[in-house]
Amino acid sequence: MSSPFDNRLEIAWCPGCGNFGILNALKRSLVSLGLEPKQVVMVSGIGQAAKLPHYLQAHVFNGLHGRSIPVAFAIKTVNPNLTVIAESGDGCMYGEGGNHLLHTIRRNPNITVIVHDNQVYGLTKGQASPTSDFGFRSKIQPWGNLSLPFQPLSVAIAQGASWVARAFSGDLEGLSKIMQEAIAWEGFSLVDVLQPCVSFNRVNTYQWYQERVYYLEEDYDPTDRVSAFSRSLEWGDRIPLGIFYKEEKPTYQEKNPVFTQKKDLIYREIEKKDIWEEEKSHFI
Amino acid sequence: MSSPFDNRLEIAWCPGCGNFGILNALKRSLVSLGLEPKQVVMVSGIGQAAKLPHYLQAHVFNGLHGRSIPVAFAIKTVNPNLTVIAESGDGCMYGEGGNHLLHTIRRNPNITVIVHDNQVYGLTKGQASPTSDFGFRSKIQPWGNLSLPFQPLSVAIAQGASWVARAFSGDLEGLSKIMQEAIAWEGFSLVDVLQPCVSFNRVNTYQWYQERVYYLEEDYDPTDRVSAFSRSLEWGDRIPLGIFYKEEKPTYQEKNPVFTQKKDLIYREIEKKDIWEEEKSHFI
Amino acid sequence: MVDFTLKIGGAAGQGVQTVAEMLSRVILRAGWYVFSIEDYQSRVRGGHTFTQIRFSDVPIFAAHKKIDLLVALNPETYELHRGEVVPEGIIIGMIPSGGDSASQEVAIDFEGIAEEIGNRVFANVVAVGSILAVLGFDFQLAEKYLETVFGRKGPEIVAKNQQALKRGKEEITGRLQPPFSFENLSSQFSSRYLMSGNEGLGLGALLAGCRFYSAYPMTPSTGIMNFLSSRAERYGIVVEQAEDEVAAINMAVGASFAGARAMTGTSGGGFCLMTEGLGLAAMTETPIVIVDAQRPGPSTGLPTRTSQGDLEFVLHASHEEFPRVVFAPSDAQDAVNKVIKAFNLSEKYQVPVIILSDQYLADSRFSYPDFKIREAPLAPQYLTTEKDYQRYLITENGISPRGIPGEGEGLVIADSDEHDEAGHLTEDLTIRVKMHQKRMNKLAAIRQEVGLPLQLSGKDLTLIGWGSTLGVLLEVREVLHQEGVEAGVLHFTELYPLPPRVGEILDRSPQPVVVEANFSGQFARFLEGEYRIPLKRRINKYDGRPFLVENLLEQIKGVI
Amino acid sequence: MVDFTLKIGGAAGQGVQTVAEMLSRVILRAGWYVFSIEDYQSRVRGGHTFTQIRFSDVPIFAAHKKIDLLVALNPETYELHRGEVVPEGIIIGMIPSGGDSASQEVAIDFEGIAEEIGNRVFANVVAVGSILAVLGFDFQLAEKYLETVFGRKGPEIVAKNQQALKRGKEEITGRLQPPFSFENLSSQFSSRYLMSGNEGLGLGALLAGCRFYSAYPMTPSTGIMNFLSSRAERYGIVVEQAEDEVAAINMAVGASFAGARAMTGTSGGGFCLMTEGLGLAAMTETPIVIVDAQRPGPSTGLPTRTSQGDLEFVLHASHEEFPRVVFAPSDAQDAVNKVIKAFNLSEKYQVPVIILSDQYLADSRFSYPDFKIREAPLAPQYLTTEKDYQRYLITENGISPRGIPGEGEGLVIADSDEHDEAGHLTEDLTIRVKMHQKRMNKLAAIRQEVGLPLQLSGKDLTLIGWGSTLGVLLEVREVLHQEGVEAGVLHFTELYPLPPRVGEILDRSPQPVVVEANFSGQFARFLEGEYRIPLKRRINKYDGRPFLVENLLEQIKGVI
Ligand SMILES: Cc1ncc(C[n+]2csc(CCOP(=O)(O)OP(=O)(O)O)c2C)c(N)n1
Ligand SMILES: Cc1ncc(C[n+]2csc(CCOP(=O)(O)OP(=O)(O)O)c2C)c(N)n1
Ligand code: SF4
Ligand code: SF4
Ligand SMILES: [Mg+2]
Ligand SMILES: [Mg+2]
Repeated sequence: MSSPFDNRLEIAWCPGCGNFGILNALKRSLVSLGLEPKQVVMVSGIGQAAKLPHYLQAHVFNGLHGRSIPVAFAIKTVNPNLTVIAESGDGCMYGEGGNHLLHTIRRNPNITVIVHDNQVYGLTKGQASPTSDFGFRSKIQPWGNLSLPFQPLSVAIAQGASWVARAFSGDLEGLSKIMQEAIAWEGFSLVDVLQPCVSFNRVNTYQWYQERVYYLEEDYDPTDRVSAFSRSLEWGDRIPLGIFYKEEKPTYQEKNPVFTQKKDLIYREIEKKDIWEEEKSHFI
Repeated sequence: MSSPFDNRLEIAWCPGCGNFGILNALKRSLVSLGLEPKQVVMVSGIGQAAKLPHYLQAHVFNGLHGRSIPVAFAIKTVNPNLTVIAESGDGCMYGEGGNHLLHTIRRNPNITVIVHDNQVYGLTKGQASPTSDFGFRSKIQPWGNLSLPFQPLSVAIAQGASWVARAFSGDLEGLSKIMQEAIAWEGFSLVDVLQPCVSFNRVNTYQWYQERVYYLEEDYDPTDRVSAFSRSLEWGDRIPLGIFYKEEKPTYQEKNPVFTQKKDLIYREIEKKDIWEEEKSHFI
Repeated sequence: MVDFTLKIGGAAGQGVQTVAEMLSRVILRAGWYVFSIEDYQSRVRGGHTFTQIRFSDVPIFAAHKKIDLLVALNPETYELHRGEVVPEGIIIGMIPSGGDSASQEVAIDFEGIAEEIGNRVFANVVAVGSILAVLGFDFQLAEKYLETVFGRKGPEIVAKNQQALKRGKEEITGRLQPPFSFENLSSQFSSRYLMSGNEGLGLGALLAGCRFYSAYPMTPSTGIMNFLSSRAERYGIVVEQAEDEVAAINMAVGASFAGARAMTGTSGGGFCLMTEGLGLAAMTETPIVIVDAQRPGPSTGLPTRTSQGDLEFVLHASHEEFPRVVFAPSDAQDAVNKVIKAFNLSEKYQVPVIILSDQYLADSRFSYPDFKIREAPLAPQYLTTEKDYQRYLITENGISPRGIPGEGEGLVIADSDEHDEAGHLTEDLTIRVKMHQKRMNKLAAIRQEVGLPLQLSGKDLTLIGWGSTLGVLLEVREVLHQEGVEAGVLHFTELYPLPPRVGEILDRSPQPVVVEANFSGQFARFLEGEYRIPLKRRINKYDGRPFLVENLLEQIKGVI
Repeated sequence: MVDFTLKIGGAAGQGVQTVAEMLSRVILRAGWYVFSIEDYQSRVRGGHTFTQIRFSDVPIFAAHKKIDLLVALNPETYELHRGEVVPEGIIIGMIPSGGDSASQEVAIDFEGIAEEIGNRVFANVVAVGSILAVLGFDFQLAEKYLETVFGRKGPEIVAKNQQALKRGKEEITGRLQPPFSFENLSSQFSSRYLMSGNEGLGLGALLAGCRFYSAYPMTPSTGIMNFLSSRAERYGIVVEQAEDEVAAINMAVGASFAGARAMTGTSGGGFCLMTEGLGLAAMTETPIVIVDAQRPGPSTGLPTRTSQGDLEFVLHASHEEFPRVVFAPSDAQDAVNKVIKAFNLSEKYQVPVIILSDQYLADSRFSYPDFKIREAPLAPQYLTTEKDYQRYLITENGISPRGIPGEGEGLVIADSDEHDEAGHLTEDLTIRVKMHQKRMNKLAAIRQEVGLPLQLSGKDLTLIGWGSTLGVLLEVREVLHQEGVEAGVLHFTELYPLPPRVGEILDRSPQPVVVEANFSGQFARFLEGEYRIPLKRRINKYDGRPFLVENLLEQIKGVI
């Protein structure tokens, strides 16, 4: 299935990596949403996941490890006409960038954050990531990871994120649907995507996930914060997928008086003649 | 009431500040726990709250804004005999230092984190802090704070913190009790202390808090994570105080094989003669 | 020439700055030139703080050590500063019983009087009344001032304030042989301008077309954010308080990538956290302006004091190499112009520009007979992209035409990794070499746009300085002149890259003495490295206080 | 003298490094000297990666451009590198049908053969078999190696591997007129040592008594953490993966405050995030060692390549001024010694020490006839405190006796603000001045402990370099000598503060040429600034690849 979002850059991921599923689902959802490449800005950090923006047609800001979210927030703020998606790995988003996730949720900008959650640091060759299971072994944790896993969904729900979901890169259909809804959502949306890393994560494999994942029930109510929290804790033999929580709240753009007063894109209004004339009196 | 923790440094807080209550309660709990100054290390960041360690007798590491928790973690790890308390303001702990809070919870070191939560940046003169109410006005937010407040308790519970409480600096008795239990707890404990700032927070005053705070019911069960989460969301007309959540888990020290193998304090074992003799064969 | 210095001291929270603000404004409107400095501690209430206001009938840009009038809002001020008062000087305010100063003293309980009027808040206006009376100023301007400031609070408040003013005046009448009677220099409101360094930096951004300011509060840079916030709604600027400095600079880079002129501001510790983002701006060739408002360190140091200690750090901050521009404005007016020029160079060359401020510049207030805005903001330099747009096209002058997402048909691809012309990450080492050259070569062109240092000749010695020390150097030069010493001044505000010909200028500068507010003479070392000439005579100050005219004079005499 | 270079290339994930590891070890154990470099991309599978192994009967510390034997694990390797093979060279492995190289070629499908044996994993051992056969090495050592490495996996696995080795050998037998027959230089296992730069840095920490290593993974520094983790349980070292670099350095500072020798490691981008913590260590006078493993930037740049581009940054990193030490080891053995010395100076003077590594040093493997550990770890310098202990006591030499919490009766009070002798924050400007002087004055004493650069004379020119370039400079000097040019070498590994007398040494160095792996000659500029002598002849490389002997020779001829 070819799409206007296809491009021809050589993909540097390992054959069989779960990232391919994420790339395909993303392209699919962008097409479904009727978007054109020039309307979409992909912002990423550094890591295997963070290479994704280069593998589709879109504007790209491939910035620093851990720092995609503040960049995405600012781009969306400056040009609300653009569809802005921040995506990167679990190390990038939850480790180095954890603080930005926490605080950007509070602003509720209309951006989507997609996390390739392979529970490992891929690009740096296999260290435990924030979401690695307790006991996960690596070269620098030969005794096994001593930390309990970061809880992306629970934390996002706790912080009052307006839209929170988990998906699985092995289910193209389900993943595309969730992504599509996330991108369409007016406000901050987080999609944590379970993504097998065939090179470094020998624990959380395709099979491991496949044996455990299931979708939240049809009648699950994603507007109840407490039950969303409760379900977000479920992890182990059964791992729920789907939209855990949503709550409509004013977006950053809607809250900021600058945008209610200025109608054009803010960056276009550079030439303010006579600001000095207006300002003078304050300094006399 | 004089105590071995009293010292004579001039206190640079504003008269009437809620910080005094926190200082008094802390000294009281340290005495109640039978601790001596030389057993206690106070670690802080930068801010009004962060000056506290200078106002009592203890070891002090008054480090960088936002960075008290990693320092405290390391001190405790190197010398488990010490009682290590990280304390600082809401801006310090939840703003600049948010990421350290998130990840230190995962390690579960046996330290206590006390946050002077005055819902404002005191030392820098009144900007909104992460916990400021939506709409809070300041010189740099004349239009009112656009972000929803950070949820310290909910986030800590979501991350699986082993002990989480909220207290009020206006209730010396209650605060001391909570602090005492927090410090005695084996594992990571977080105390968010509601603290009026008489100079910059005209919203969340003593009276404002006093009208709203109440203690969790006697029969409240702090071992149920979901109900702890649910209660942690309560904020507005009624604000619960007390121990929201506790769960015993192995501490960092208990998990790290270095400590199960080495019995003395690790820093004391500097002189390893013949390491090179042991190592040589690996390089031949 | 009239040259008068008054110092108002008190505890933090007592209103020293309110008194100073009102007084400066009134004196200014009476046609005088005003220069003031702020000294405060890292606390909110208590302790000790003061403002020192100097006024004159000629322009002045430096502070003196000697005080003509000391206004003590609390007794501690008297204890701490009476030694600085000249013999013919006056002290008023909270004088401990039986003050023993050699000066004329008038004990006044400003707060007591204010309470009599009905509220302690009037104490500041009482003090202003007394001060104006001591100085012999006409009260009309002060009354007018109260009307404009308190007008919207209703006539009653205005009346109370005017009463306070009068009561303050009455405390002086008869109790002091008023040695002063400064008149209004012009009969109507003059058009003198009064501006702090932080206001200048903010105003510069405003005039340059800044549309996005993200920062984390940090003294002494916070005033810039205060200023821009106060103008944000009016002019359509997004001012966002970030969760930390890392976010602040990444937001600014993102905003600029999207097309908005963006700035951030901080102090040294925050700048540390921004260094990675600085490199990001450089690698992605995204324009950005960063203010580093210096204070003494290392680390937290003295958070409310002044320093010129970050020079070498900002010259080399962030790993590896890239072109950058570093400016250090000398005063408020220069700050306005330097920030506009910073935005212009940043936009034109797609490089980060760093503005070095310091607490002395940030908080001091400078007055001007006329305010000269010499720099004009550059029109936006981004183009409307075509389909095959390449963000990092290799061009002859090293500048790749910049597109922004959404303006045109092209895709804008930026990458912090080494990249090809399209912007995609590459490991091709030939492309790497070309891209690195392309970036680095911009420096040569920028060098041509940098202004020369201010040069004033003097055969006996040359005072070399940079940034906020201009005013004191100029005044010291004049004093030396009166004493028969011909001192030249060579003062830099555009520090990096240095413009061509500076070497020659240095070569013909007699007896250079480098004056700077840091321990080891960073600027001297920088010049030594660039031009391989020894600059062994140095005056360094690192106690966190600004250079005062008398002290600097003494130090100069010590090295020549 | 034997001097042989072989290059093994393939896609990431194919096992290039496994082949290289085994081969190096076997050649080493046969009594030869080995030097190898690694070249890899920022990806996990695919793309292209190679290891280049050079061996000789005399010590060698640099890489050549010319290849004697090319081992192609995939066809791309052949395409990319056959041009580098000398005419009398050999190419084996995946040669595209009808290879057209002038060299002798033997097409071998290592993976195909491995599959015949039962599993593709044996392909690497097959390759080793073929290579050893080409070189004419005795197979005993290789068989022994397989036994030790695979022994614990059972005899069957050992047998399979030995079969693979043999099959590899058989592929050569008869198909190539073996031009080589390198013999074992000693009949039994030799005591040659083989060590990578990262292992050297880790081992140095181990020997220095490092008890706490906190870091965030970042190429090319991660190998240090891998090494220390592998030793952590055995020797009782806490190795903690931090959530970010800010946490990493703050943890290290905290650990050191509590009494443990602490280190952290990162690369440029992570070092940026550590700069604030660096200042914290300096202000609190907490010993700490930081490794910055350089790679090309700015920003993310080329994450797996080499550079010497961070020098000026680390010299000035963090705002304001404080004493620091900067070392840049030349090779693995030097790394061990430099890290020990770093810990010692850090502990003695209570200052941060920065070790500049780079990808070339980190990943290269160096061999030694004997391993010299010259530095001995200093005994712990903290004292048992008394009741009235003052952490920042002002002493004559600037060093305040250090206490740690829990050892003694005293309280240890450390502060990032300016502080008094007790450690409490102060705004007293007189104390500030004293404390700043106390800190800065330590630099003079440290300077006396810094080693002189390595000096080798040569009347025609002087090659000046620092850090990881020592090996190539030494070899180039020898080649020049053979060509009748007398080149001196002046090589620095202890960069800051520079020891006394360097100026004189420079003055008498004929025709200096500064060689470094960055764009603008940072070390040259540093020396120019310190000694005000012009160093205009510079050789700079910034394509991310290490200096190779032949290229550097050519470049030198270009500038002299
Ligand atoms: C400041 C900084 N620290 C560290 C790195 C090194 N680094 C690059 S990618 C990465 C981790 C990648 O893990 P993750 O984000 O989970 O992405 P994945 O490769 O697993 O997709 C790290 C630590 C960096 N580039 N920048
Ligand atoms: C890296 C850095 N950024 C900013 C600052 C400036 N700063 C000092 S205290 C403070 C905020 C204080 O607020 P909070 O932590 O809530 O403490 P409070 O004063 O309210 O007790 C800030 C922003 C700093 N010291 N370091
Ligand atoms: S290392 Fe893991 S995450 Fe990265 S591309 Fe390979 S399989 Fe995917
Ligand atoms: S500013 Fe607020 S928090 Fe700080 S000391 Fe004063 S009242 Fe307390
Ligand atoms: Mg990952
Ligand atoms: Mg606060």
